[in-house]
Amino acid sequence: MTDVLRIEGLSKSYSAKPALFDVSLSVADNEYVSLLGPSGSGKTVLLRLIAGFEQPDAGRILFDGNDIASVPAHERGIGFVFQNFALFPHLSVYDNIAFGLVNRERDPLTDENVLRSKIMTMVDLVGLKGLEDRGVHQISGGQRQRVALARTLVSQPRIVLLDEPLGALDANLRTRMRGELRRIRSQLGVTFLHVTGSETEALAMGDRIVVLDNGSVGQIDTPDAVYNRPISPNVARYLNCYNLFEGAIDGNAFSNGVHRFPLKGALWPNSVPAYAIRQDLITVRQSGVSLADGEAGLTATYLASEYTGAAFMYFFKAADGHIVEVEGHLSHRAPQNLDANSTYQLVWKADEALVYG
Amino acid sequence: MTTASQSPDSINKFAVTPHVKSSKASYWLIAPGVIWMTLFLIVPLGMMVYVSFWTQTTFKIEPVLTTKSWEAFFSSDTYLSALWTTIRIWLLVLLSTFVVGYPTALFVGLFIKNKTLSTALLVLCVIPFWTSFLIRVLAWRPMLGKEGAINIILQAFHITREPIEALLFTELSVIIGMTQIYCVFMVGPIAFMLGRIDPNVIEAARDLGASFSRIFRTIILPLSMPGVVVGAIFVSVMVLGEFATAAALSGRKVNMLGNIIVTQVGSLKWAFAAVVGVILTILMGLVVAGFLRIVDLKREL
Amino acid sequence: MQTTVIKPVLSVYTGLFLLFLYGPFVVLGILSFQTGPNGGPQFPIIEWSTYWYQHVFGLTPPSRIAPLPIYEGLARSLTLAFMTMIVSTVLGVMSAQAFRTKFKGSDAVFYLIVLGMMVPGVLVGLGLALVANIVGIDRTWWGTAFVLHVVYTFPFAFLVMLAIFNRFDSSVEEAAWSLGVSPIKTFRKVTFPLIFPGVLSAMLFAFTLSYDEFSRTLFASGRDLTLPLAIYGTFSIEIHPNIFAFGVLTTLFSFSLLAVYAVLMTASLRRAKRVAIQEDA
Amino acid sequence: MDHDLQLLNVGKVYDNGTPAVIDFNLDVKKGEFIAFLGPSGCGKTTTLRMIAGFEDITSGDILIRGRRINDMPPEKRPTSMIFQNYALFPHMSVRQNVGYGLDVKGMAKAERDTKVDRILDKLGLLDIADALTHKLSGGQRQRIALARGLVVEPDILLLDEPLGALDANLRKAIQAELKLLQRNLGITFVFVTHAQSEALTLSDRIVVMNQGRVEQISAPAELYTRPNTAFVAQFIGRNTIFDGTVLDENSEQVKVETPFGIFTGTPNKSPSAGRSAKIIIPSESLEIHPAGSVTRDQISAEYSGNVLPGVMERADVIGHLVQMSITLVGGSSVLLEGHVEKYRRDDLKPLSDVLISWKSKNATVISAG
Repeated sequence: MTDVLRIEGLSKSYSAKPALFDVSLSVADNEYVSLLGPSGSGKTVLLRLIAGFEQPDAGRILFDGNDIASVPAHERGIGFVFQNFALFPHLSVYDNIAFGLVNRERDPLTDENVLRSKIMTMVDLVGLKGLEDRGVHQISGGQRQRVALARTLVSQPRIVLLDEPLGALDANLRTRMRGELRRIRSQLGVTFLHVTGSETEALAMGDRIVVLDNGSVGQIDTPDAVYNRPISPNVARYLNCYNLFEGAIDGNAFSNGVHRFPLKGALWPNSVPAYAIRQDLITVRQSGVSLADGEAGLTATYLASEYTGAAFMYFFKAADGHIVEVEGHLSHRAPQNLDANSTYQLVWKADEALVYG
Repeated sequence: MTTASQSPDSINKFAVTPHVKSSKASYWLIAPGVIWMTLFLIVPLGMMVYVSFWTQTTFKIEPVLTTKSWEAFFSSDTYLSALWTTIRIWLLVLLSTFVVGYPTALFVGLFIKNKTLSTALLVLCVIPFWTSFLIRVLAWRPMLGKEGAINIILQAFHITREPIEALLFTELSVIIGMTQIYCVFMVGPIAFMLGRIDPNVIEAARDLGASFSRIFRTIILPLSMPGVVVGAIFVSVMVLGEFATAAALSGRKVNMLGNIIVTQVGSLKWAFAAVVGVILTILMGLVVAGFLRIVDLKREL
Repeated sequence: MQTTVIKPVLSVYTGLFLLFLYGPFVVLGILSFQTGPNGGPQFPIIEWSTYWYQHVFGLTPPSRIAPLPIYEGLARSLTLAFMTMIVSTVLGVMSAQAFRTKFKGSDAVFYLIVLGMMVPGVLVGLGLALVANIVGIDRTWWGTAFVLHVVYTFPFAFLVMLAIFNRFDSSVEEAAWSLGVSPIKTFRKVTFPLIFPGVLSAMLFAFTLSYDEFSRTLFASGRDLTLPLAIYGTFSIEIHPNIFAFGVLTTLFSFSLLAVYAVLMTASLRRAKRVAIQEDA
Repeated sequence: MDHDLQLLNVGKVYDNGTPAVIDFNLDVKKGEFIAFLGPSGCGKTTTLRMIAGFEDITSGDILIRGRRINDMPPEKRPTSMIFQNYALFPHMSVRQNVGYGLDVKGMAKAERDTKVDRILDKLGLLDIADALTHKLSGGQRQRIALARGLVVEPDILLLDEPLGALDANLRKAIQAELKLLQRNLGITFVFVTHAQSEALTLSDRIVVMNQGRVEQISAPAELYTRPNTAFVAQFIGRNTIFDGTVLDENSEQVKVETPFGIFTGTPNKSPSAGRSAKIIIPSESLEIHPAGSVTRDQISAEYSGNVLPGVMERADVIGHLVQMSITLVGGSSVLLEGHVEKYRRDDLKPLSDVLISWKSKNATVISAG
């Protein structure tokens, strides 16, 4: 696989406040890369720099091997899908999709028949058949999303940047569009760089995930690797599914003064020591039962539960005041009857925890 | 369960996405406007200040610097009284346009929920502007005269026995005329600001137990203040520079600074007209600057 | 809210307010049908007639009352308003477009432009007359008066366009660029169609203001009078109902201009909704 | 009085004749957290606004603590409303906003300040008490609105999509705060939302509305596992629904004949034999078995005949969950969701033949129609 896009040492700040610092990454041909970051991590800035809507302070953006940092946006040949879709409100669905082909600077398409067939193929692909003549205010949010996609894809860019493309859709639609987006991409073989603030979306969609951490790259890896082995406590935090403890390595255990967890397995190098255990790997037992070999755990007071449908979440308060979250899924665990303000033993396998230090 | 991190990011999203086109383009785009305004606005005003210090002879001015014209202004009762008249009429018209216009603005901007109807009412207020300003002024003469419409109606309903002569060719007639001509400039901005008040804000105040008079005092009036100020700027600017209404409706009895300038120019007393012009400019500058301190005009757009 | 009481009271008030606004016009309209040439511009109506309308068009036998010197004035005023409209709208759009990016000195420039509508006509009129006198150029309605009209109307056009751009979602422009469309073509194909209703409003503003302007024109134009100056000229002599008749006629004329604007505006809005209408059909 | 809020046959018809809310009945106990859940336009916000007094009631009665309030203006009602856009007073500081309701009551300054400070402290707003509200973040504005509504000590707090304007990460955090706050205060909350996860997470009971009608009023777990209507089954969770006819019935199990076979499920609002019915199976109750490892008969015996052949279309691992799409014989597809530990990698191979099954107790049978 060749790299379509290569970013080297990209930095950008706004009035002395750094938004991106020394970001390097590469995106291969026909790859789906999702870019995960909490709000304020600089993910949208990165996308806008690649698209050419803004200029970097330092660094190189290589597209097909050429540095495009000084090329104006309209000459880059990079597609962009906006969070708010940014459809042309004065044009019909058909004209929105045709806009780029007809008006672009480089070899605009003038043959009506070729144009029509290209657009109709795209309309079919994104599932907008029969809506071509509608105004863009006469279609639903999901359909607008499809128009935005079709408009970009019809000019066959090598790479498409998507800025939280599903952010404006409601939850049910979002799940459905996730599948659609992947289907359309794989059918066209185009490269996607998809920015999202939702870990679920990033994990579901990317061949690889780039996690942005305060303007720098936190981790780049497959979804599986990022999810199971986040490289730093911060990356673990952004995944929203780890209980994190700060503390120090003390002999063969990790300790924060109140709790001690035995160490097993490798240590991840990190400047700030931390202990992370995934919420769904914890089991809840009656207190008083001692831990088996290879187990780690703590006693905690049960506070409340949350029921989110197929999954449920228990909240406990540990002795150090830490709120520990335990997640279960109806498919493999039945909900337990827990008494509020009673103490329980939370247990996990010591080798399933991630230790940073 | 973490406490909500205070993330201002959702607000700053716009701050992070400014338009980056080179500001060089901006300078090219703005240059013609700036040049135009400099040549035809700043230079003439500067010239006016300069000429006010020239020497005035009977029919000419000469570029010999002197403060004679200034001294003449400040030692003449006629001119000083014109200054006071201008200030007095300005304040009275400002007050009356506000008092007359606010309830209408309140009705149109806040009470009419139907957008078509409120637009229609505003259009109805604006329609008179498609008649020449001078004819609008003139139309007050048959209204206010001794045998004018108002006196006829008052007598027909036996409200007054004798015609009221004070209606025309007095300061009152000037103020009535100006109020009618300029009150729409008050109604428009106020109605606009009132229309922008989120109805939920008023509902929230009600929900907390506030009566209408309290809501008006604590919510509606403060929130419409920018509109009042913008309206006041419009009205002030126009009234302070007025001369036609005063001339037409007072029978040249009421002289504002504008009237003085017209007269002086008519008799080719350029330096003297320039002095009055500079004084009027200063007055205007003080008034507008004062209003702009209350409201940031740029932010209200 | 005791809307049950306040709303009716305010609606009655608004009715009275409209009466106050329109009262003089009604009177003016009535008196324009005064008999002539001996009927005066006041009540009572001696006899209803259309004499003064005929007088305006020069269809009455000559009398001691001179016809209004308006025809050339009207032509000049329309030409002047048209020129002003074009120039100030172009300047307004350009400047507002410039203001979309923050640039150094933008605050000063903003107030410089707004100053144009703030400074009373007598003052700029006087100032420019002085400049013209000293530099030694003739004052004309198409020269000195024209530039002052633009000084006056350009700020209005600028503010209208600024308000339009403030509500303009610029991501549609970025979308066009990312589709390979050049910035200039993007402006033509995307930005301009979307701001066009605003441009129309700016044009209407500029035209109306210029058409009716007279305090600037009074000092800055030379011997050739524009329409408002011609009317102003009649102030100093005795008033006859012919000026009322003329007022009624100009009002009607203004309404026809307004109708043209309304038609243009509807057409431009309809173009935006064109697809919607196809859908309904 | 145990009942804080009662809605008795409440109806609302707009001036143009369209019904907005039809025959709404609800009994809310003191301290309950109630959610009105439904798609936009279902009448949930209208109902909330009728309780607050901003909308007239066409028919029926609303009672707060036993007192009929139909004709009481909103400023007199013992309710506080939190608006979706917060509706903060833009020209006032945080402290002035929160103190407004107390000022209106004519409370003495000292007492007012104490109360305001106490609630600001409770919601973590003391640091920004003197800031103007438009400069603050969404989360802060949301809490100011809460403080303003709570400081007047209403009997009932009405919340109109209070989390709708927040971004996803913040929403999760505030959700938890809101729940704890409600528990601590013991005030009745009535909450409007269109997001099922919000309703499920926060409330004691959920009122699901559709087209002006109440579809179901249940606790979250019951609503999720035992939907009363097809609308609820489609709106909440990810359910597979088969249409069929009831073959026989007893109180425990119902047999339904569908185009895919004869299945059993647990009856809810049990339809009688011969009537058309729907059988509803939640995605996480579905099991997969790779074809070849077991026979259909073996599974059929274990799962009371609830088994179907299909082809694995796609399996996505999302964190610790697997979402699968399985195509059935007729071409329709079924969604499955399960914890990743339940499956071997080989089970998830695309285009492999699988059998899917479910336990009768996990499927719900409702009357169709």
